[in-house]
Amino acid sequence: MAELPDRETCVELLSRMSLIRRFEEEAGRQYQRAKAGGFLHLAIGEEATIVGTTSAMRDDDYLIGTYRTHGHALARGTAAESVMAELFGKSGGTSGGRGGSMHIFDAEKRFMGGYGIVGGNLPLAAGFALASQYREEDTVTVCMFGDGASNTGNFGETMNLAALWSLPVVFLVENNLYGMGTGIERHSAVTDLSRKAEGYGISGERIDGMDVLEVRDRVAAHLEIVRNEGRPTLVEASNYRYRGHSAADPEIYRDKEEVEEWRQKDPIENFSKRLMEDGVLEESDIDAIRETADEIVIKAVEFADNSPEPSLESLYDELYVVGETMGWYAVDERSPEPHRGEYGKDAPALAKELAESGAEYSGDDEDEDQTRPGVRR
Amino acid sequence: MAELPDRETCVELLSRMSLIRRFEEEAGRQYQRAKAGGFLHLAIGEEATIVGTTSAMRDDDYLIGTYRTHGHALARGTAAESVMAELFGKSGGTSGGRGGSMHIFDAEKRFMGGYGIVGGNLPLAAGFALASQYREEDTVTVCMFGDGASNTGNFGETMNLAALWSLPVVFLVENNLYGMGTGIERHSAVTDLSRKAEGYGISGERIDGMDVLEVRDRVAAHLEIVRNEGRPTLVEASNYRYRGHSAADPEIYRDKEEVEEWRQKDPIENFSKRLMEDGVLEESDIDAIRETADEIVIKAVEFADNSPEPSLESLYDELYVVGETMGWYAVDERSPEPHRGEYGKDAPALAKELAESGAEYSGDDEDEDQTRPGVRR
Amino acid sequence: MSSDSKTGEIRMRGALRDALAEEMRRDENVFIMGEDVGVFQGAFKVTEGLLDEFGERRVRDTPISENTFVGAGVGAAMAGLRPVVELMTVNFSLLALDQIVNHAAAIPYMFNGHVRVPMVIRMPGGGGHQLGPTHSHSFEALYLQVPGLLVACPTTPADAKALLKAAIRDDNPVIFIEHESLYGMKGEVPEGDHILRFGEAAIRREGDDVTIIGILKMAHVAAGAADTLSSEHGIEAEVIDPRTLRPLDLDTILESVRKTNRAVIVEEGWPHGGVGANLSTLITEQAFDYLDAPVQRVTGADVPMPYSKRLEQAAMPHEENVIEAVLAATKGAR
Amino acid sequence: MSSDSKTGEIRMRGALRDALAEEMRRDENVFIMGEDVGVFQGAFKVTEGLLDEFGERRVRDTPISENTFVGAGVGAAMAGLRPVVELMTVNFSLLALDQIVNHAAAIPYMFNGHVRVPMVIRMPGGGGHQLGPTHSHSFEALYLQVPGLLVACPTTPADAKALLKAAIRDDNPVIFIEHESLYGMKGEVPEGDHILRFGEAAIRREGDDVTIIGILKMAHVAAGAADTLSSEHGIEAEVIDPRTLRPLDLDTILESVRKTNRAVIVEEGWPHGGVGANLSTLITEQAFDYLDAPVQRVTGADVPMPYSKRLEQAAMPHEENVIEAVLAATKGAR
Ligand SMILES: Cc1ncc(C[n+]2csc(CCOP(=O)(O)OP(=O)(O)O)c2C)c(N)n1
Ligand SMILES: Cc1ncc(C[n+]2csc(CCOP(=O)(O)OP(=O)(O)O)c2C)c(N)n1
Ligand SMILES: [Mg+2]
Ligand SMILES: [Mg+2]
Repeated sequence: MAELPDRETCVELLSRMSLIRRFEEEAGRQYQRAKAGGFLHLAIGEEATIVGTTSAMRDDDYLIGTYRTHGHALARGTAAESVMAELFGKSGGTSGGRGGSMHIFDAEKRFMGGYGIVGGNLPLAAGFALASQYREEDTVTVCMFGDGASNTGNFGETMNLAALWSLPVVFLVENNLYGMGTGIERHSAVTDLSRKAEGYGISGERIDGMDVLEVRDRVAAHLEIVRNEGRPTLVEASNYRYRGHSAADPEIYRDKEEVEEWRQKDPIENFSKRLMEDGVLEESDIDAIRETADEIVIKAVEFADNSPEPSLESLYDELYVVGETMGWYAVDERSPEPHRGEYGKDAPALAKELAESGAEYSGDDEDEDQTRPGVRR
Repeated sequence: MAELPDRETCVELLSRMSLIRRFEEEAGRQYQRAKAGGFLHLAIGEEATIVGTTSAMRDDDYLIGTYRTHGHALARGTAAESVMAELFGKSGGTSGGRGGSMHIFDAEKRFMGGYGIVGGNLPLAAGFALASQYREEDTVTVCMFGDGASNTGNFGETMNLAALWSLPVVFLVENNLYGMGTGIERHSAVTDLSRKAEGYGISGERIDGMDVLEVRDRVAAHLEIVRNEGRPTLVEASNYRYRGHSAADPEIYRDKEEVEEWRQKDPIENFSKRLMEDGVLEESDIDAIRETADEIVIKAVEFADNSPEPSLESLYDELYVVGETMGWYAVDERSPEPHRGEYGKDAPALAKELAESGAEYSGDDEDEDQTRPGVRR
Repeated sequence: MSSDSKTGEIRMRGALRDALAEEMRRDENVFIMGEDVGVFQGAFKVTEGLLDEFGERRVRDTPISENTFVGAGVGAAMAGLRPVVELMTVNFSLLALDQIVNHAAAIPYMFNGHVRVPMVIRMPGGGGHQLGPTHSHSFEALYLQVPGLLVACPTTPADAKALLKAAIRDDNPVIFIEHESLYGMKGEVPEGDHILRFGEAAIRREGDDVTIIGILKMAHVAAGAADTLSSEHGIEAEVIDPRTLRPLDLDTILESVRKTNRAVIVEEGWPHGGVGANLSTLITEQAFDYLDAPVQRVTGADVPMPYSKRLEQAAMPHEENVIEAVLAATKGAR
Repeated sequence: MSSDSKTGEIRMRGALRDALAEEMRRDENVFIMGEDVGVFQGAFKVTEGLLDEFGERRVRDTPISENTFVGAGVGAAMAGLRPVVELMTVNFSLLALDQIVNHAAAIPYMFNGHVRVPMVIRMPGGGGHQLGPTHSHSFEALYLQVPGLLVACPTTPADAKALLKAAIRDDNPVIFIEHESLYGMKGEVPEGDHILRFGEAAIRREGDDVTIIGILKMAHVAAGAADTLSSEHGIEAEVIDPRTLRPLDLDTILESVRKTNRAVIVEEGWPHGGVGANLSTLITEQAFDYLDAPVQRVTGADVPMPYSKRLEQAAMPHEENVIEAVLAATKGAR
């Protein structure tokens, strides 16, 4: 069992995890109310992996993740308000509402983004690391991805490239045992993912992704190796998501017992317990931390609620940089003018129905006769 | 050292290797004369890997290769005439001149093709094997690819899929130390390719790809494992190509000495020597084998020379099967009518220039003023 | 088979499922693979129940390895099976494009017909559910370019079923594009084993004033606009649904345009080089003298699809846009 | 720098090389990566000598991992470098399309301009060298569809150099398409540091009778046909080279068409949904009343490119095809 760090650090770790937990629960609630749209992939249960990792990183290290990265941004220090506003599709969001839940981004915190394409972030991570190496900086990139992503072509290609070029990356697999509804034994020939890059010359280590201290210690060790020896490593953090793959997941692919078992390993509860057992914190401290998280999240919702919608006129903004080398960019005349549509009319109903329709990507309306559905809004 | 098989088999092995060698040399010559166009990737030096492998296969096993597969087709029993005619782009070619050197195909011999996209053949191999498994046949697929191909995303994806589904494939890396002009230490983090699929659960074996008997024995053993245990394996045959990557390769990336060293391991000469030393064949037998190869190849050139050009009218043939489910297919009116152009006018000059221009894909004319090149033919 | 089958009307996803199930029962060589098609019952529930009926041999969950499982489908097809491969959405098909274009489409031609690739690649696409820039693409225009492929884009449950059955029996590689917003749409599906040939457009509504051609969800937007045009503007639109883009039933379209002298094309994809650009060109080339006005296009906006509901709606075509385009096309006429 | 630099006229490949070298000297953040760009000196010798001058840090041979090294370029660009990534040919770019479309093109927009992707992806394409169905694609039409990308297709050494320099300095992701048959073409290249802005077409020849627009190698076929049309048919064609397809200088094209009242577009790619279809539509939409005849297109044949020299030539457009199309377009006029 990893040793406890100083009190301040312990409080920080617990606070971050609590914030993520609280944020995710609230995001789920707001999604049910159709304030947030699209997909919502929650990381509840995976907080120790996230926070343990970021707490070991330097501010100037790069972090990149998947579509399940509200927590990663929060852990990195992005304001809960901006993340929530992004989920609400508001102009105060991290990407002004352009990206949504799957595409959170905060360059200032060197959180280089969440990405909707499974495995798509691995080559990007190699690129950040290449930039560090190229500029002879000692910054390290941490690239987090799922067990399912380890089956993508990008995994093998990127491992080889990173090892070949000695790129400073810690590849961190968040092995939560499932890629959507497919269990790891049904998607990966080798289920010990820490070994999966061996053929590419990257050895790995499996760690307990439910134990924030172990994650912190081991990731720190890996960052150290990478930073000093200038070669990539692989960490497999085994953890679990308590919720469905996305907010709309009937979870027919796993037993309630399995979920229960993993709930016993809850990263926040267990860490809290240990802190109390070891006399670092008292019950009241923990309550205070929880309350702080609560306040932050409530404020975040308030902020997101009040943040203005992006203006219709902004539709084409930021698509291109127009400058010396490209003097103009004409919006094609055939492109629809920003269309007000019947915006907002039945938004909550639609999102709710989406959430309830019981399939990740299911987007139909089971209650509505759609012989001629016309425009769905 | 592997034991010698019976005389007949020895003759067969030597004959096939000699035929390939002779065929490839002639193909090179015909390419210089611009009878063959496009790229020409010769397998001279790699004959033992090819013949050793095919001689261990059953007729109903599937073989698939790369763009360097004249020899693979010949080893599988495809007539030299059809292969040469394909290089000549003639209607008597394996694909009626449609595919050319990089895309030889002979379904009858279960040679499932050469493919121009590096790594593109790996998923196809998984598909053939899946068909065998699906139909509960005990046929095995042998998938041959290069060291360079082991860096493609397809490699990792296919290894995982094959291992996960226990597909009956022998993956055989022809490691000739280079992917085009890039040496293996410069392209692959792990240079022992037999280990490269370990992370996917496929163990491998490195064999001497210059020794036809070792290849034959070891591939036979792997076929056995795959056929009986229904799981994929990996074989790395280390060999060498004596010629450039393609017919137009200045070979600035390697020393003459290295080539010389490998020439000492010539698969045909060494096997011939051994057969003579062991008293299986006499010098005259070997001469006879060489002469037979010579005759076959000369006939092949004759055949290819005399084989008619595909007719202009055949341009759209075989693009689609028109049948019950698709009643018609209209060639778009904008498509050019088959165009006689100035066909043949300066074909030899162009091809020669291509061959001499010193780069794999180089297609320009160093002698011609091309300020306005117009149509190049 | 489908849970909807007793109601007379069934949903698009049920119709697709019925097509799959019926073809799998008919032909042992037909099988399904894709991500989460089995245990999870399909990301959009199109394959619901199929694992139970047909077992793991014929309903295969794949790892997230798009290029490889599509390529394995190509190989299996070359070896005589008839795979139906599902890509979870069209967005991820970019990862498999090498196997689709350089392999599936090219192989029959480059091997001179000595081998065929009888496979179907199903993939839902389109926007409208706030899935943002990586999950909302419409790639019909990309696929219709490629010789060697067939491209279907069904818009009703009946068509979806009949076209999918045709696709499975066809010996060419078929790109079968579904629209995520249409899975829940209900419609009559005739009993029995119906096949719809590729290359036969449907005239959804007759009219003399203008021809409106809509693809996928936009077929329905077009139909809605036509109703409004009739009731509010006295304009009678002929509404055509091409149903397949390769082959394309240009004859039916041209016949209509020669009658109406005006055409409007509605698609969800990007404006540059889109389905509309292709159709507009083909119509103009072949019916130039019949056109009283340039063909009008209504397309999605020239941006990666934004997540924000407001911006997303702004980026997608609506009935109002179609009506506006029709009014522009018919201006001189009234 | 280039071996041609003393002759006054230099070849396209030398001009490209000069652009790369000059930009690398100018800006330490510019670097090159791709398969065989270093030790092998480039598959087409465009990068010849660069490894010697700039070393392994800035001239990087990559493994055959298209999606990953393009993606690494995207990442490096996001982190502030200016990568020039070479894909050995456009055919292999299908393997990298996910990084190009779902990442490079989408990232600046989806992250609301908080990050940019200043990178260039160079790739030669086209047919004519008997490389067969997997090695002869023309994908201009595919790339021009995608919002977020710029697309260049230079046709002369001078333009190639000036456009590549612009591309490297531009803050948007640029698809830079070269044609394999043009690398050896010679031409004057002005001394000094010239930049050609994206979105400015060139009028290669003036004429009143018809506007011919040709892309890449077909720009030259168009020019050749124009000469013949003048000398043998008394038809004076205005020849326009768009030079970039995104942004597209439609104004210059429209101005010409409003004068000539006729247009012919020549491209090597497939006919369905091609560059020609897009241009034809844009021209017709915006100059309908000026057109005396439908816009004509000359395209490659609707087949995967066959290997046989005879069939390959049959599948590609030639001057004769352009002349025929112009005669068809100008029929009524004479
Ligand atoms: C290339 C690609 N294929 C498929 C999908 C659909 N999809 C989204 S998440 C997911 C599962 C990913 O599993 P894993 O990598 O384990 O991450 P987790 O969701 O468990 O965090 C799939 C298949 C996608 N987004 N991208
Ligand atoms: C996907 C792809 N990328 C690049 C190329 C260009 N190319 C052709 S052969 C080759 C080298 C392949 O090396 P290897 O796999 O070792 O095979 P070998 O030529 O040595 O037999 C390259 C890069 C290609 N054909 N396909
Ligand atoms: Mg997972
Ligand atoms: Mg090699």
